[in-house]
Amino acid sequence: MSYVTQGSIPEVLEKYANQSLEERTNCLPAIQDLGPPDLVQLVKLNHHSHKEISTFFYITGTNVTSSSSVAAVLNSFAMIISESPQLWFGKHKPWRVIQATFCSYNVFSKTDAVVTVHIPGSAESHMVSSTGEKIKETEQLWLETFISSMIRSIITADDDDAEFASIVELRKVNPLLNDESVTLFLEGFEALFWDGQKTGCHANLQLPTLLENYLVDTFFKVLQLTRRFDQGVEIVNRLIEQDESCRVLLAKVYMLSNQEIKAMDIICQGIKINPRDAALLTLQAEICMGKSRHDLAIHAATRAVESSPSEFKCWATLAKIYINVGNFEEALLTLNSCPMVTHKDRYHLKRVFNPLKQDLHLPLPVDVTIDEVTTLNPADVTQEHKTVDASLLNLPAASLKSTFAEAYGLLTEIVHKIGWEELLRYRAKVFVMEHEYKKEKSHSATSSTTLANDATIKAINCGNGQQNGNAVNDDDFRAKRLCERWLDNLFMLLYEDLRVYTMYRAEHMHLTAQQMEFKKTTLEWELIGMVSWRLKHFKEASEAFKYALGLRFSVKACKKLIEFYLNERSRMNQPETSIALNNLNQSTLSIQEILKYRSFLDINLISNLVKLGVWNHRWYAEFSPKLIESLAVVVENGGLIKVENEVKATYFDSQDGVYDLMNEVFKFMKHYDYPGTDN
Amino acid sequence: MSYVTQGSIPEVLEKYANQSLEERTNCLPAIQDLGPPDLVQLVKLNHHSHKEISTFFYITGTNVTSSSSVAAVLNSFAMIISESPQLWFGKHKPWRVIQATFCSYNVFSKTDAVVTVHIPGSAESHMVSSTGEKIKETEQLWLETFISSMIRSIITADDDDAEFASIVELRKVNPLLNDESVTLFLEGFEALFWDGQKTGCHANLQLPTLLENYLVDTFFKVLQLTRRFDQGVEIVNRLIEQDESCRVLLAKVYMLSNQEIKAMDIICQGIKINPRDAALLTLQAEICMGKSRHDLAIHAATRAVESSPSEFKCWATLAKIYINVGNFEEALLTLNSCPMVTHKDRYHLKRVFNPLKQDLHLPLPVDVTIDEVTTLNPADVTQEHKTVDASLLNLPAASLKSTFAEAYGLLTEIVHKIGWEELLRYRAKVFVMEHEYKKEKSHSATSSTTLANDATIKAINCGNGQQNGNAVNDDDFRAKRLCERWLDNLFMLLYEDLRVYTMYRAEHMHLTAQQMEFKKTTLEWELIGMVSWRLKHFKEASEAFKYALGLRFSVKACKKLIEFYLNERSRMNQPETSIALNNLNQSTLSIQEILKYRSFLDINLISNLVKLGVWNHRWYAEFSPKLIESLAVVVENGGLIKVENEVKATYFDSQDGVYDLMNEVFKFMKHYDYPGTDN
Amino acid sequence: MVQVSLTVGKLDASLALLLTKDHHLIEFPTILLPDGITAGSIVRITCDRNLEEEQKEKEQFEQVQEEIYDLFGKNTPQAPVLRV
Amino acid sequence: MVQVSLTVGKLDASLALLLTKDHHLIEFPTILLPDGITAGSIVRITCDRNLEEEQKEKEQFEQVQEEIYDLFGKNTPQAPVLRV
Repeated sequence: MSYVTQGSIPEVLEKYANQSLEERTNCLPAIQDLGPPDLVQLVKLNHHSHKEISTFFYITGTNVTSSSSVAAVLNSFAMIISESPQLWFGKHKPWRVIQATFCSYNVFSKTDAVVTVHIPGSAESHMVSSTGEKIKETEQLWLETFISSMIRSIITADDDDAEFASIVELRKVNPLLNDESVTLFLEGFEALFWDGQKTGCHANLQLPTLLENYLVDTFFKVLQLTRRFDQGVEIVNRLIEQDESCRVLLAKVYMLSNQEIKAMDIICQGIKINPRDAALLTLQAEICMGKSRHDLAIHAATRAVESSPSEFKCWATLAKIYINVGNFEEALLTLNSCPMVTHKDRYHLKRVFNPLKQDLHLPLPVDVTIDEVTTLNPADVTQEHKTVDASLLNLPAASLKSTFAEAYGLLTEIVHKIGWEELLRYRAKVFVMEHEYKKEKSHSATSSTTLANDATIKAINCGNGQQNGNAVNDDDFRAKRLCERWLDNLFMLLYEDLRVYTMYRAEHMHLTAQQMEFKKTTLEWELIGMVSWRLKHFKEASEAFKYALGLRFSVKACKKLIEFYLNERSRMNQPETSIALNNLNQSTLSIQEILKYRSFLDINLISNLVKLGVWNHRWYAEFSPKLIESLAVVVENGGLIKVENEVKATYFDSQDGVYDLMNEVFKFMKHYDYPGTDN
Repeated sequence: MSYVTQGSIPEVLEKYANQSLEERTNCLPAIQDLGPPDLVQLVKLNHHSHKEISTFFYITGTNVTSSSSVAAVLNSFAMIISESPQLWFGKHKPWRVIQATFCSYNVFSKTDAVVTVHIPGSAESHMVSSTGEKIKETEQLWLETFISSMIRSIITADDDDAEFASIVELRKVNPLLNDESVTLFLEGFEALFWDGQKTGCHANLQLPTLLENYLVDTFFKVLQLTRRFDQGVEIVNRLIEQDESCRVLLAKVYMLSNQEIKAMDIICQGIKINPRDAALLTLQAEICMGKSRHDLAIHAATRAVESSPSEFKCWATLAKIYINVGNFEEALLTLNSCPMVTHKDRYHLKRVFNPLKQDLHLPLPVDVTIDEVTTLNPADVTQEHKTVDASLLNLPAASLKSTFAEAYGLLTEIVHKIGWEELLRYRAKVFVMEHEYKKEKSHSATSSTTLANDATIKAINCGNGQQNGNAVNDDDFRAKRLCERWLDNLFMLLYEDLRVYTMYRAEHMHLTAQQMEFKKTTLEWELIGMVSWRLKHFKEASEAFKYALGLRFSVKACKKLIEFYLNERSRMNQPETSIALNNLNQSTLSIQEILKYRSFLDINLISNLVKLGVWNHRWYAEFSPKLIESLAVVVENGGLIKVENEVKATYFDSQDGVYDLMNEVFKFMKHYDYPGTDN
Repeated sequence: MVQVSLTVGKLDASLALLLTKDHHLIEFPTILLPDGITAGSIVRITCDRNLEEEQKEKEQFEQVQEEIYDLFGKNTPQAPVLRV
Repeated sequence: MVQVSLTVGKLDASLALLLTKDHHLIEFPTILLPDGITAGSIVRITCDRNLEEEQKEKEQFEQVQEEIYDLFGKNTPQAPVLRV
């Protein structure tokens, strides 16, 4: 959305003049990551009462290319607030913005850029170091500031983890609305590439590297959203000239643009030059896996692990391949060797200080509304939290992070394929069990490893329970491994998830058979959906999310349903001529049935994406790469005209602004020539 | 001292009634060690003004054997305060103590014993758990409380580290003044021995064990002070019947009572039974070392290390032997393998809360005084701290703790023997140096080890500086070790100590040659003494301490001088017929010179011990095992009558109470039949 | 080739503390110790480079790489994609 | 006796990461690796118990113990202590 209304600007009232700016300055020395989001501070004069107040809010996606471009943004905010009386804590106030300030953190040089406009009057700008000293503004520093701001905007755009306890006084703007910004970003990426480590990296990595960091992640995301792949290839080719190891970036650009053969060509070239390039080997393994050549994938992945044994990604890929080929023993052994990242938190946008609730001005944007989405009462959600079944709410697997969450995903994949009983059998086969160990009295396990617990994990359904592990021959002892403590813990979490899921399914079957009503809240359905999802019961999860949405809107359920429909959509595009209705059911669909199912998926995708867009808009977020990419899938398959008509048919006449909102996305896709936008 | 005056009871005014008791209760759940010192709380009524106040102080050494014995102690405190108007914040107040409460923490059961007497009236007592619940009093719990209190008293009696920032509102009483208490302690030790681990252990040990913990330490100290060795032997023999590993305790009792042959007999027996008993092997090594049979000592110590490779003591003993025989390469390698204890703090007595300075009532005991000691002005000491040479004050080696301090001691022993240049040469020979390492680019050192630093440590005197380590053959690389990071750090600290010491000696020589005056404060002399002491220049250290005491009294200098004289005294008792004047000077002393020197040492020991006693008394501490043991050395060698006469000659006539104070120590020694008390 | 004689000082399920004659304390994976070892045992550890195996591995690796390239890295006729 | 073939995955000054064929990741002291080893090398590690050496050690230890006992553990005439 390129237009802004008073209703789409959240504000926080400052307790004293310049509070937010002072608190920001106090934060600067301690910043260890990408820094706080950009800040807008406004000084507002009531020209009737002559009272002066100051407010602030956070923003991402502004193109912080120079002081004059920032001044223009500040002027436009000032105009919107000043142009008509603002609804301010229940009353209309004739505010006039007389001064506005913008701050943006530069992660490369650890400086803060500050632009202030006086209205009427001139703009001034300066930069400060993290210790508060004034620094001379240079073009280089402005470029770094722009790139830093772009990274923050792109990296945090669809931050699901931050849903609760997140900043509400934040506007998210699409930073890719004009070609100049994109061009400037790509130029800046190339110039600052060698400093990319300073931007940090995803929580799955121990440390940022030249080839894996937030700057590189942002580069790929920008290419994907703007489809400027050719330009990306040119840039990366220039980087390769300076450093051969950059070849992996080229392969990744080709992968993004669906040029798999070119990608593999580059990968093979690179591996010839450095047969221990773990990144290329892992990528190669993933492609082979996608082509169902697991034999070749194992070779590549094993060499990757041997080349970079302290990197989680290499091990996880190898484990994944073993799971795919059904070699669960090796899968568990490989999982057990995964080097976990224990100390890192994911980057989130953080406040510079916590405002009081009563100082928050959070207007309701009235230009775009869908009643059930826009007017969702937070009190109802809070009430559900109070009455929710505690066993559902506190499932510890739900809060797993980074490498632990990924390892858990691999474990649930195994259990989904073979069941809990079989998993326990494999576990007892490869790991030293407690009861075996007690015979070896002189030993004691070291702190990072442990003995697989005999007692605490039992069969989920007591009836099915058979004694596990007792059949193991004593002579096998030395051949077995000690289980890493974290992995042993994941088995415990898996047990708890399975217990809750099994109980829920039993209840579901019972109620369905008796044709009785479910008495669950949206939150409970959401949680049931999430545990089903973790256990890879996607169909069951999608049903739960649908129940959840049947009672009230839930952004979590909405996003998960979109993910489900997209997965189903891509399954329907598989080159195999036979597509089963779901993974478990072996009967295949006819072409007619496939067509009908696709159409069902498209309609549901569109309706959920529209709701997601309206929800984002209500919370001042006009930028969601996920929404754009998801809609692009539907457009690519069905053509833009069909999608536009679908949205129009439902929303155009109702004057609720929904079509206008979605039209901004359509325009964005047309501008960047997304496939399917030409018909 | 068995008598107490108003002047020897410090008090803290409570802000509100029972403040100290409430704060104590708050502390209980968090106690992880031997707990806070025993507490006495008094409720005092001014029978003229009818004003009521309450006060408290800490105490160690009370025999907390039962509620009635504690009640008697409380009554006697009440009587002393009530018997005449008390000088209270500048005015004489006719206080009457109407209630008194005593608390003592039981580390075995984690309970607090509380006894309250009402005056006039009855006594009542109860016990509470760490969560504040009332617990039934039992004989067992009272025994545990008594033993806990005894451990705290003995372990903390001569706590040098706590000199600054320590509790001043604390009375230290000798807990061994009557035979019944000693008997009860020995019985209690035997009964609670198997729970000894609960009492914690010295900071040099990773974890308390059955054979090494504070209970066992206290047992040995009590035996030593009361000379009840025969009873100790009986008790330990009964323990051995239950657990063979207790044999090491028997050997230690024999060592304490100077029965080295019996000790060795037990040690050899024990090693035959368990040839991997590291404690016995280490003790054996120490004895062999004392007998200058380093060849045998190395055998025993090596086996000890092989038997318990994660124990610091074993490694340190082996390193010490290598130093003694001049095998500095092996000494450094052994030192480098020492497993350090990083996480532990030494046990200190801690307040239950920090009182305000103006609420402290710290009377001056006027019954025993030596002017320079008793009336030392704390403001003068504070002033010295403000003007002190910072390079002296902040020498980091001064704050080394536990195993790091011990390892540093071994390193300074090497440097004392061979000098810095040679030490650097050995270091370059056994450890991988930075410049060697840079050739091996593919490698990187792990976090706990490091490359010996080439640049930062240079020769102390630049003139003498020769390039170290460059002569090393590249082929040696793999034969060398990586230096542990902590050891590399000790080299840095040693360099700083040596630099300061060398500067001071150069200044000293210059001033002495020019017959100029030293312009240093006592604190500066103290610090010069300490750095000299750390570097094993004891003679130079003693001179500095004498300079320090020449300007004003300093308890630190006084204690260190006592230590120095004791070491010299024991050197004069060596069986060798030839005793050198000091370690460096090779000319030997005649018998006449030895006799003269001994007499000099005795007189100086007595005079410093008297001052230490008076200082302790001024700060309400009537119990110092160090004072008793040091005086016992003089008495053993010269006879009690001579020592008594010496004290009498100087102090008897002056009515300053000094002779009475020392006479308490003489009476203690006579009571327990210390050698030399019979003549 | 490296060959050393070491004394087992301490032994737990995953790590053993071994000692050289010149007092080097080495953490060694228990899994590589033979059966029946206890604290106090003396072990001989030999470590040498296996160049033959390295060569074999290298050849196998190159062969697999060639196969992957031929299969997925060259522009060969594509399988038809289902478009309805 | 244990004999295994391992691939060197990573190598630093004190620790190497070795990998078995079945994906066991083992931390191994670099000091025990032969010269010239780099990441990617394959090594063969042999570990066996040295009973002969153990016996020799045991005998030597017992002999030293006997000597210590004879010297310092039995009541023999004492060297005179200097008392003046």
